[in-house]
Amino acid sequence: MKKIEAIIRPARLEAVKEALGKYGINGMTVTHVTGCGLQKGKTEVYRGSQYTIDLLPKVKVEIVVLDKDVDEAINLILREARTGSIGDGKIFIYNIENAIRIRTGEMGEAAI
Amino acid sequence: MKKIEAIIRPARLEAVKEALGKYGINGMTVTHVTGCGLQKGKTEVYRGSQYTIDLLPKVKVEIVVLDKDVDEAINLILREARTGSIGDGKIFIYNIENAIRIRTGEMGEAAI
Amino acid sequence: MKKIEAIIRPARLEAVKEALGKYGINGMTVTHVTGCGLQKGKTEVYRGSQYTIDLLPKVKVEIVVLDKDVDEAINLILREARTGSIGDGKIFIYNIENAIRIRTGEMGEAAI
Amino acid sequence: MQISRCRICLVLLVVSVMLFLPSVAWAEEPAAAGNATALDTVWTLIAAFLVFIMQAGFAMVETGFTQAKNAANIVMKNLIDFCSGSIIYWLVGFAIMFGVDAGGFIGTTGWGTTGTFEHLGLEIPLYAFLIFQTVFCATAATIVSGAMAERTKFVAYLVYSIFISAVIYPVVGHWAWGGGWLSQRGFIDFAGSTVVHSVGGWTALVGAAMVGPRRSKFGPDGSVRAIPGHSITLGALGVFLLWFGWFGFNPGSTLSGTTPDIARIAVTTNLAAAAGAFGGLILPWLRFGKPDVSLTLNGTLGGLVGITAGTAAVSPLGAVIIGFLSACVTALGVEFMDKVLKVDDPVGAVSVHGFSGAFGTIMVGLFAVEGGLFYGGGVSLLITQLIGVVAVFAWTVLTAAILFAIIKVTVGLRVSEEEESEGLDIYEHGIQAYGDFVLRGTQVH
Amino acid sequence: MQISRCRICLVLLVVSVMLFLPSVAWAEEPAAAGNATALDTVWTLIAAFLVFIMQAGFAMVETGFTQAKNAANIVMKNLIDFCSGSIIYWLVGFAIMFGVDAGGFIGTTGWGTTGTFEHLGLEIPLYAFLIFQTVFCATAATIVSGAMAERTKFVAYLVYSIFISAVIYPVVGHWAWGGGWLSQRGFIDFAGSTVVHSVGGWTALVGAAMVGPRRSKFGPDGSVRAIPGHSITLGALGVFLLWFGWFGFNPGSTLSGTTPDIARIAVTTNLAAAAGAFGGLILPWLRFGKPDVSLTLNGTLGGLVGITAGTAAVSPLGAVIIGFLSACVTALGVEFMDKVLKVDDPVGAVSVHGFSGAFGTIMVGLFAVEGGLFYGGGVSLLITQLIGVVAVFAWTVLTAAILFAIIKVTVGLRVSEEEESEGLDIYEHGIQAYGDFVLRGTQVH
Amino acid sequence: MQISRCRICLVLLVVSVMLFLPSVAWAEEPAAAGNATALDTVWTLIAAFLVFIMQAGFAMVETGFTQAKNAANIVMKNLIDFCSGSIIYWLVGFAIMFGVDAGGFIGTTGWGTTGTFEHLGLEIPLYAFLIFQTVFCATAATIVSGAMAERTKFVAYLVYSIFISAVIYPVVGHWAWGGGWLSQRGFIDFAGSTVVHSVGGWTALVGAAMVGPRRSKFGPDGSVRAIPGHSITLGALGVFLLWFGWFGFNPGSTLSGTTPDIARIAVTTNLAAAAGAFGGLILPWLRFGKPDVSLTLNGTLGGLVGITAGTAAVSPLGAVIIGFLSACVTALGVEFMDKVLKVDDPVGAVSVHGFSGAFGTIMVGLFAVEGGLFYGGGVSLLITQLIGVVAVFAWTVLTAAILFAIIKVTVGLRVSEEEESEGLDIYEHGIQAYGDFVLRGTQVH
Ligand SMILES: Nc1ncnc2c1ncn2[C@@H]1O[C@H](COP(=O)(O)OP(=O)(O)O)[C@@H](O)[C@H]1O
Ligand SMILES: Nc1ncnc2c1ncn2[C@@H]1O[C@H](COP(=O)(O)OP(=O)(O)O)[C@@H](O)[C@H]1O
Ligand SMILES: Nc1ncnc2c1ncn2[C@@H]1O[C@H](COP(=O)(O)OP(=O)(O)O)[C@@H](O)[C@H]1O
Repeated sequence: MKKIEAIIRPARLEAVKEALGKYGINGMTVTHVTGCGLQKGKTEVYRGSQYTIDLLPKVKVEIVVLDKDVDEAINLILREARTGSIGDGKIFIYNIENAIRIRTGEMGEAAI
Repeated sequence: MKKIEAIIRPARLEAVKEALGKYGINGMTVTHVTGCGLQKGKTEVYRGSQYTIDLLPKVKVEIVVLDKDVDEAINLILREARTGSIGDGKIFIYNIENAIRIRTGEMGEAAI
Repeated sequence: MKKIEAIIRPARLEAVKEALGKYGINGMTVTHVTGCGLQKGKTEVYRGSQYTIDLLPKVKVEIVVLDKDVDEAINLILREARTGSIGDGKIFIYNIENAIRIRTGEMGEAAI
Repeated sequence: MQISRCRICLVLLVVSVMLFLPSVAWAEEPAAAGNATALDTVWTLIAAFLVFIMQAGFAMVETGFTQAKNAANIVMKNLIDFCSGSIIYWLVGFAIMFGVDAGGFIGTTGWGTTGTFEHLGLEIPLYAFLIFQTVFCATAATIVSGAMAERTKFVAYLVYSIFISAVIYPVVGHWAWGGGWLSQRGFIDFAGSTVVHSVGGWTALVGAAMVGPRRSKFGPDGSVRAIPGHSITLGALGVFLLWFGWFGFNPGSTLSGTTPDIARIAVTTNLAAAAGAFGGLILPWLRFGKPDVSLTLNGTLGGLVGITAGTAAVSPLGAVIIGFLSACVTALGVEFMDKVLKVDDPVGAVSVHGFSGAFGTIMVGLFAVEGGLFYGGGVSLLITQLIGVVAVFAWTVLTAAILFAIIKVTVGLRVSEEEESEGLDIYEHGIQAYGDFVLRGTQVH
Repeated sequence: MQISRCRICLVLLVVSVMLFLPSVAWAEEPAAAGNATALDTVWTLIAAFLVFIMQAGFAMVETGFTQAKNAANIVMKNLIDFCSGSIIYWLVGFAIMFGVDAGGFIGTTGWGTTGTFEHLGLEIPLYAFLIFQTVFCATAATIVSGAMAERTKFVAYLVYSIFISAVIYPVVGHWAWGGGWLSQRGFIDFAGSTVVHSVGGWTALVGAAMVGPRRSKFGPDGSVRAIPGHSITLGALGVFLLWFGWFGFNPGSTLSGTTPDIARIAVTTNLAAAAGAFGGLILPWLRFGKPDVSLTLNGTLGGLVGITAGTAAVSPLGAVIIGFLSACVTALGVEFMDKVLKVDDPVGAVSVHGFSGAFGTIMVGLFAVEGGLFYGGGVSLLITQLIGVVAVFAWTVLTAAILFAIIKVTVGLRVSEEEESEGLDIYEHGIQAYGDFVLRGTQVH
Repeated sequence: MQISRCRICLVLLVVSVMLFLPSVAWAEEPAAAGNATALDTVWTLIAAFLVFIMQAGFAMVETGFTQAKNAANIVMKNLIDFCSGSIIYWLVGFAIMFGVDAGGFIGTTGWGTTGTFEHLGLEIPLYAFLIFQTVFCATAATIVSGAMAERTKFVAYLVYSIFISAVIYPVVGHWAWGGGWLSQRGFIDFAGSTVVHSVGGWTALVGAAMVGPRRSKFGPDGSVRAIPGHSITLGALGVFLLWFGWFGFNPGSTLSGTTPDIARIAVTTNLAAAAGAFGGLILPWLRFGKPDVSLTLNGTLGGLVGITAGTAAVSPLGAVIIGFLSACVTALGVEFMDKVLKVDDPVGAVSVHGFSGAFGTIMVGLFAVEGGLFYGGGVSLLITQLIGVVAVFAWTVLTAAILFAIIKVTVGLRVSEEEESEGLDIYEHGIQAYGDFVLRGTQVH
């Protein structure tokens, strides 16, 4: 089992969710985060004083999938989340030791 | 050291926190997230147009614990977070390589 | 590649970000979380009834770095995030299996 | 000739007087009287408009003091009770309140606000009187939504709002203001501490008790849990709007802009509110160690409710004392509700409107410059005030209990557990009030 | 001697009469008339102030019904259209609307609100009339911002607001209220269902169509997506403020506080709004299964817009019917816009002000107690009302289309895709409206 | 006999005249005069109510322009300063301001607003005058909370608010409006650009300087950091409410609804505000490249403050110019405070009320149609205006400095570093203003 953690643009969330859903991945957890990186923040003036908004709104999508689904999930995310401009985000892959479904207590692959 | 990441119903947070506290686990980090999975979203009508609220509010509880406490912590979470209806959430277990207490610089088990 | 996850005081975020930036680490993802631990919550009275605010606002900073940068990043965070009072937070280190830049599809170290 | 000249003079003079006087005595005199009536009308209407904006004030206080997941539901209830009240009061309530009296108990004529209301001896147009009374009726009705907030079915509330505007409030109004037995007894409730606010407050008490507490309000051991509101800012805005509206509520109750009383009423109203804020500030500060914002806001309203009965009868100093004490009653009332009665009133409506309204009405018996005990007027007024307060309490509790019991067994009073936990907004209206914000979810404390 | 005594008596008497009468006939008669004029002035001014607060109402409704990322931009547009309107109307619009008539089409004198406006026969000061007309003009102007929200360039909107206040609205105003051809024909639009609201509504229709829908509003297959607003609470506050302001809008349009009509107008206004809320409550409830908060709020406004034309001409019952039906028109209009016209109007401005305004104006032909078809008045008034509605529609759509076309090719009408996606606040104003809150980001549904 | 007939005629005539005249001269004449007084009273009261709602406006602007963690504290301060002001002004301030003059400097009679105020020659009831003056006093007091926001102890603010209402403001008020030396000199400050707004503004300046900047406001190198507010929407609502209230502030300062001046005053007020918005829009747009929402809002207020002194004295065109320039003064003032004085004023209170108030007062010397330099009136009025502005500055700065110094060494002026960082709401009041929302935490920029 792997966790795919994708930091994407908020505007692409719906498309990513839909694509994954079509492929059969329905479970995910979504967090509203902010991030910085290569993407330049904006320097704005508020009441005559400059300030920089360098933490830009992103969405973190966490999907725990079976090892066999990792590649396809990544491909789908890459396809749907990409706009080609700086700031499209990252995908990080983590190993997961175990997963448990709280409702049933099922463990491992059955829990996802 | 393991990280237990539990995605639970917001309404169960207090009970989980209390149960863990009684057992001696006081440290945790809580994030307000949304999620989807087997639990059906709601299809509503806003001004005559249908829309689906499929990302439902959940709470992510992250607890870093010593290996020996993992099982008991999971049991407590399972007990308190379970309602038996779809949408109770998941627990994911990750390995942690190191932990550091910022205040003191302590590392490893001492930091938790 | 490692993920450094630092739970810090919101007021220290700017300093941490700046220090990392100076060192050359610009990429990070920031989440507004709440947490509890040794730091005592506040017991307040609202309309004559006591209540406890035990989940205090923290900021979670996630930085994926090359293995070689881990130590320096940790040092910088420790330096900037420390106030010496209880509640300064923790740093957790995770292993990362892979990273992908969505915009380009680059993988591994190139993606960071 | 001299005489005839004299006669001509006389004739000229009479004619000249005749020429002037018509335009003076028959036209001019009415012109001034007409202006006075016009000014009274303008005053009454503007006062009614100010009382109307109290609806916005109630909506903001009630939504601000409750949780974000129920915000749309609460403003919806506030809107709809005003709307159903406006229509029902025009059709039914006004006739019951101001129709020709039957037995000192109820009005019986003028359904649909038609027919003659000559017995009222109104100078201002009937419709000016109607709109002023409509917004008063709606004030009583809307008080209840806050006390029953976060767990009451929308349709149940809709039904309730019809009946309070049709019957419960108009009957009390008839007693005190429509020529009924209380007004005959000399009961003083100038602008409605009891007639409007206590009616709302007691109905709120019955409603909140019968719908039961929010699930997270009391621990299994009966301990009280705080459920803070989602926007103190909007709550404060609501209090300012209510205070603003009260300048219509009290001074407008003269129905006359030509009496200098309106100025003194404005002053007593304002001072009582200010003193009320201090009551709500100081008492909890002493008791709990910090100035409590929500109780200060409640105290301000408590002061306003308390002065409403005696606003035209007491001195500025009396107003300050009544306002301060009424706010203390409100603050203690909030604790009393939580800790003794164990009735869950999220916004303090029962304390503000019920307790402080009754208290303020009784205080008139002490502080009225004419007839008050402290001014040598003896106890007779005080007794009358007590009778009025008790009678209105009895009537309101009785009818409200019947009303909510019927609602309970028919359409049902309370939403499901799941709905309460996830919010009435999404279940009853398919909407989230703050769709773009990340919320803390539904917390159970 | 007796005679001379008599003479002395006479002289004394004449003198005494002279002494009294001057202060009675020459001073006193004007005193009463002066008081009447003063009261009319006070009434008109207070009404104008109430209409002013509708700007806050519009700002709250429009921002509440749209997304958080554009909140600052919308309140900014609401503020600026009032400001540019105030100045331009004073300089140009007032002269076009109320200057000496040319051909029944346009006023031609009094630029800068100077010179004589004696042809108006005003009792109240010209400046009282000006401020009242200014806030009316600004109401028409501000309607448009909601319909074009979340995608229109700020500078484009600024230009638009100048021209509607300078020309589009004043010409229609001249036709109906400034002695133009519609007023000569007996067209009844007492307070501006058509003159104010439809002008705003039709301009909004053209603007929304020409700027195009928000990118996420319609699916590629033409399916309609809901984009819920960011604060139902503020939206509801806005509706209360608008309703409050309408008590200036309608009763104030008498320009006279000395007519008893103002009371009845207040009642018809209030009943229509209340009935409108029920229209917006019940119709969607029946159709979609739940009481829709935003359509109930829209319905309330639809009821108010609908009654505005006939508020002084219809009975309270007529007002209830018009209010209810106007709200149904609003609710159906929202669907019609989305599903048939495919024009994206985030806040329902076209439905509320355009459709319900036209509908309410036509209803006067049926419900006017004097001249309405249902009261035996025949169809002549009805036909006049239809002509007025159509003529205003034609004029407004034409001029608005020209205006927006010119804006489009000059400064440009629409923001960039990136700006729309990330929010106009940050791009156009360098600010976030809710900097301390975690937002859900910019969602595409 | 003829003579006697004549006599009888005369007697009859006299009697008939006597019969009519009493009801004309002694009753009717007072009737019209009484109506005029009644209308003046109604006008003054309604104006006072409108000025009251400015408190809500201030609360919304100040909370909207500051951080969410301090929102409850700010609305609390706004509420409490009005309440303490209402009571203290009634007890002390009114006597100092309007009691019998001593040396042109201070009033000395009428403590507790009792005794005779015959020397004022008021037509309207004393209480109408009192409530109007009370809300003015409270306006001066509440200005300060914004400038000292986010770091001032609640109890310190409470003490401050008592003294400004008891002494600082009433003395200035006495000078200019209570028969003191400035009014004797011909100083024109019709509704209080200087008397009310500058007093508040200069006190705010001293307070903000003495409490020191928010910890995150200036970098170690003195660089200025922006700390954006938490709700532009509420800030904008506040501006609309203030503008609305200003229609009471300026036109109401006639204390008379029977003068046609009120219409012109309403127009100059409105035009200056509109022009002010453009000043706040255009100047920063040119300087920084984008229309700044918060400075546009400030500019609107700056325009209103600026016109307040001359609202009855200048032409509409003069009002537009004064409004526009006052807003530019406000916008430049904000930068001046930040970059030159290094005094942290989170909401721009000093610039809006202090700088623009002084500027507007001086402008009267140029633009007054009677006596202004630009209208051939020479420099004498201008000099008087300058003297007034300087004198009020000196008095206010001096007394405010003493007051805040005493507060500093007794109860303390500033909260702890931890409290400031985590928010005054939770530390001073045990509450979070937005408990259901996920906030961005406490950011240090
Ligand atoms: N090293 C990193 N660790 C964690 N998150 C990162 C890192 N680098 C980038 N991110 C996240 O990815 C987002 C996009 O990255 P950025 O470098 O701006 O653009 P791109 O990925 O297109 O090159 C950032 O806003 C941040 O949330
Ligand atoms: N594969 C997954 N990866 C990450 N989070 C998941 C996954 N599946 C479910 N979740 C989280 O768990 C929550 C509950 O899951 P769901 O499938 O709806 O119910 P249940 O766990 O009771 O079967 C979701 O809302 C989501 O936040
Ligand atoms: N075991 C843990 N697992 C996850 N997060 C923790 C844990 N312990 C502490 N934290 C996070 O670190 C924050 C600070 O911890 P705390 O124990 O209060 O202070 P300190 O780290 O200074 O000893 C907490 O608010 C919480 O967010």
